[in-house]
Amino acid sequence: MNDKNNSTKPRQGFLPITTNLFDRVFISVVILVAIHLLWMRFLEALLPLWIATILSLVLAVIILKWG
Amino acid sequence: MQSPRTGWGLLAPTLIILAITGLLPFLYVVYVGFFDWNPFAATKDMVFAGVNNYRRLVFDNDFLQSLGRTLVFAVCAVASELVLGFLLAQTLTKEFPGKTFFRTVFALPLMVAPIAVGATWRLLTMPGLGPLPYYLDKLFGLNYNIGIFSDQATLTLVLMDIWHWTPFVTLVFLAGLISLPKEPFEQAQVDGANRWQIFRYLTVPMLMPIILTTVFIRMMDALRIVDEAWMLTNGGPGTSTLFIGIHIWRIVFPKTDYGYGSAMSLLVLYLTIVLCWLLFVAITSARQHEVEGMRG
Amino acid sequence: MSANKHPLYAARKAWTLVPALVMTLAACAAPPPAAAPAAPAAEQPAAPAAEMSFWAKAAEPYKGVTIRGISESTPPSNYVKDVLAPAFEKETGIRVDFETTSWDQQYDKAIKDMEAGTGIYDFVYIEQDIIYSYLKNNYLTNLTQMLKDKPELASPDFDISKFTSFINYFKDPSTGDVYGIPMEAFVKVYVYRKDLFDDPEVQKAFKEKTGRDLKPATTFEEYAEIADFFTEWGKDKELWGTTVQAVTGHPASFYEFFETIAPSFGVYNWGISQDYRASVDKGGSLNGDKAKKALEFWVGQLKNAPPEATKSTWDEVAATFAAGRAAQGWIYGENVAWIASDPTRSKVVGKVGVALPPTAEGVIEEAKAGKGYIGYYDGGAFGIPVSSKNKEAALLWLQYIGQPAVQPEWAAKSARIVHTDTFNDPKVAEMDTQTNGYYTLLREQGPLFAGAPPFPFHAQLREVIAPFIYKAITGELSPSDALDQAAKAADEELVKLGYAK
Amino acid sequence: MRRVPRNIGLTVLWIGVTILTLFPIYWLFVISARSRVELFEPQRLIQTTFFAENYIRPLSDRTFRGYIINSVIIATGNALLVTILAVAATYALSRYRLKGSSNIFFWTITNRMAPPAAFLLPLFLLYARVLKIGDWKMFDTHIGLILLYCVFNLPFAIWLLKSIMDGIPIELDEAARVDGATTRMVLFRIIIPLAAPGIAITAILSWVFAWNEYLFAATLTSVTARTITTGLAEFVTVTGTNWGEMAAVSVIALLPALLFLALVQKYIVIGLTFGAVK
Repeated sequence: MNDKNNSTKPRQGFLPITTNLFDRVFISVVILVAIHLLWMRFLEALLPLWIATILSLVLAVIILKWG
Repeated sequence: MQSPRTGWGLLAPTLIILAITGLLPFLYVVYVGFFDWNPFAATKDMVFAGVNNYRRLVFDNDFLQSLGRTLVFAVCAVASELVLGFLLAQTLTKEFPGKTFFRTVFALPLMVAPIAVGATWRLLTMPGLGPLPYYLDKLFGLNYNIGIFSDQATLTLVLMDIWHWTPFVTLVFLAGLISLPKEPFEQAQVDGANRWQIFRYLTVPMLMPIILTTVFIRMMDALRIVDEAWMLTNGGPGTSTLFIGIHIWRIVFPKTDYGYGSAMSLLVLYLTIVLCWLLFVAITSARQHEVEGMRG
Repeated sequence: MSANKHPLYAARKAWTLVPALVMTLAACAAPPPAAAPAAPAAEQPAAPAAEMSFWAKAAEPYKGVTIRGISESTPPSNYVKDVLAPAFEKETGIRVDFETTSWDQQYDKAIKDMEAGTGIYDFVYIEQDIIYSYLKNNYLTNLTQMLKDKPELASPDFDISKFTSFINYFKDPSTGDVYGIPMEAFVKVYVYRKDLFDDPEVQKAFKEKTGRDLKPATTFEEYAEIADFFTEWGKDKELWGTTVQAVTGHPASFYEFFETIAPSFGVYNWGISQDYRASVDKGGSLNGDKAKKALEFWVGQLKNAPPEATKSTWDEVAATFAAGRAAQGWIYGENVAWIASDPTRSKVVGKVGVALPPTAEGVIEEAKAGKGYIGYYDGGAFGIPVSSKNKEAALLWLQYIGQPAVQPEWAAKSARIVHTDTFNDPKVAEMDTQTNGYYTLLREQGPLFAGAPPFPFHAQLREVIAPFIYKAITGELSPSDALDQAAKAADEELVKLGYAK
Repeated sequence: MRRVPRNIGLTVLWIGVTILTLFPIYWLFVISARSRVELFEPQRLIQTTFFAENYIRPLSDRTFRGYIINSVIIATGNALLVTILAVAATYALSRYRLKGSSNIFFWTITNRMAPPAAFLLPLFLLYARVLKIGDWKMFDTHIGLILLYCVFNLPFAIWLLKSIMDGIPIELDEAARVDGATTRMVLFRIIIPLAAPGIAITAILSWVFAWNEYLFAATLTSVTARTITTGLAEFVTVTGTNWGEMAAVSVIALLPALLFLALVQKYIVIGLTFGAVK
């Protein structure tokens, strides 16, 4: 096997399970959606939605890199 | 190890068909979910609405309640099916007169179309027409009317689902039980373990992957129940059995609120996928556990 | 371990069973060749020779064309499918593929087709209540215009003026042009058990109890009194005082309330005002006193109805009455005929009385003055979607089913009347006697009834209001609260849809 | 010593279970044998009369026989297609180290999860407007439904067959390969024979699911490819649900499935056993 990209290989990061790249993208998307929904329900009256977007994107990067 | 190209080749037709019939409509639904679109509104065109549909959704009590009662229904039904299925599967591992016959007949409900299941149960439970209300009243003096009492209607739906799907769960469990290795059980008996201990420390852990897989496949189907419930209760009495599948149906069909209905569908799909993904992860790690346990 | 010794190797036989099974099945299911001759040929309506040549001549260019239509599976539709379509094909060479399906499916599919402009259907069933939605979206072909534009397609025998007033519902109010050819029409009437009402003993018992003579109710007080009496009297006879079409989860209960009960209490057009407002403080009357009184009355009658009432759509209500389980009730006219005449489906053949529904004070006068109505005039028509690719052939077909020659037989088979002349037909007169005057009532009192209000948002608003009616039925909300909340929700929806400012 | 009475107890228990299982189906049959005037007789559990018209009318109706034939074609076509695709796919997922194969596996399964109502509009557009060649549309064709049913049957089949494939020792493949067998030979000589019971179960369950499907068939067919389950809905009309005929058609629709069940009951558990091991 000559994988060009190592990230598709399963690995153990700070997430409790072994993940590969797809898993981490999937988890990021799930969290992104969840944050937005909860934000709209509970926080949007106080803070605009784009804060949620930035927050979840940051989180996504963290997960993709170190998850 | 063979070349991945052959592997992809074998996989390709499946992926193509699912992409056309699954992914393409999904993308379209995602797209529509961002629009206000009802052909019978004053303006029949699609109007871009950003995340407004979702904003409405998280505050929509009808939707949230519907979600809640679907979850309650699915958990009740699947849990009962698991317990019943397990007990019945246990009995089927033993020999007794007529076993093959019973096992065959038992699988019958699996073969009935969901819409016919709903119709059958409706005939069974319809006040004035069905034997169930009649005999419950005659024998126990019980006023059974699923057109009036919401808890009875929910219970009837759970019973119907149990009737329809317990055979499936039983057969899967039976298959699992048969294929368990004999040695650990014999060893445990030699060691003087009682039945409960054997069940708790041997059977359950060894069956875990199967239990989880069954929960997985059953939850997935129970959460999107439509045909049976539609036929049996129409979501009534009141709105007490208006499961999410029927709720979406109402929004998309008679109300023709395509945008909102699409957003709602997606949110439900999202929740189902997350739930099933958690189960999936649990299954995978349970299997790994098992493999390691065998090796160790 | 070698493959052959695998314990499951023997089970391989299962695999070989599958194709064998499939073949067996296919053999079982296949129809015997040429087993089904065109049975309806014998029932073909006899048309004069001159007309036959018109159909054949006009259809010449469209020979071999297949037109496709969709409708609800009702007796009138099934008659079209089984009798008229084959007859038409025989005369013209135009094939009619007619899909009959359930009520919600036919809506859904026709709307999808017309909205997307796919042109699958060349004619669609238009129920009276949906026509305004279709017209708003320009789904339908203007038939008057088309007949004018293509005189060679106009049958000399087809005449709009021969239709009953029901055809007015399928005209564009502003131009008077026709968009649909009526194929069924009924009114929802008050039915009662004539045998019980005429029974001297029952009459005596009623007189003793109430001090009044037992006769069909004309007011709601009388109706309730009769219902109370029969519920009490029929306790051990499987008989109740009234039917109530009170299924929850299905629009049938919404319709019984808003199309039959509310109007006869004087609440018209669902209580929605001219400028599309529902609640009283905005100018509507959905939660007005009259509406609340009506809902209270109707829900109150549940105690006099058989236990299946809260699971009853229009189907079960008719079945209940046909089974002799109710002394009186409101029944859609298309059911009255079979309840009164078909012994394989009904236990009350010859025992059915038909009358105008009871009304609140002043409502009849308002209806006669054209300011109101006392119940529902229902029915449907066939129209041609703008997206159809075979409009000419479809136009011929619609005229074919609208011609006088086919009407009497069709009316006798499925209890629907759309031509004024059909009332005079001997077959219909005979049915009229059997139903104790349903057809006379339809003919003479028809104008007192009305179709659904001209809303382009019919189904949309119904779905918003209906859950509150369901909750009033189950007792979750009091009638008053239910209507207050319904009015509020209706107002919000109308704003959201963009109809109310 | 206790064994004999206890197992008799099991028989008694199963007699009870069987009665509970069969009663709703029995009642369906009872209703199918009743005329409309007999409907409101809940106290009569034993049906002595038989109102044959409920069966004769739909069976003598050409369109209805057509529905049955359509159902047979579609269910069979779909079951065969799904089985072939699933065998190939699960073999690939099980034997080749494909990038992200567990993700692909999960994705295929998610296709079964969607609440169908909202997806009918895009499917309708797809079938009526996009997938067409000249005048021919995918709408209202057998092939259309055969392909569409893959959406819910393929995930199920892949789920079932994947564990069966995993359960077949890889050493068998490798030994054959050493002897010079090609992929096709491995598949046909080793994998398919060994997985046969599981494959049969997959095919049968797919067939049953396809036979029973209602919503897609109702929306995406019109005249030529309508199936028997959509025919059931035709009995719910304004002039009275024709419960008798509806029940009769339900009974008729149940028969082929029953036949299947009787013929293959032996293999059901064996088939699932394989799948359940891992």
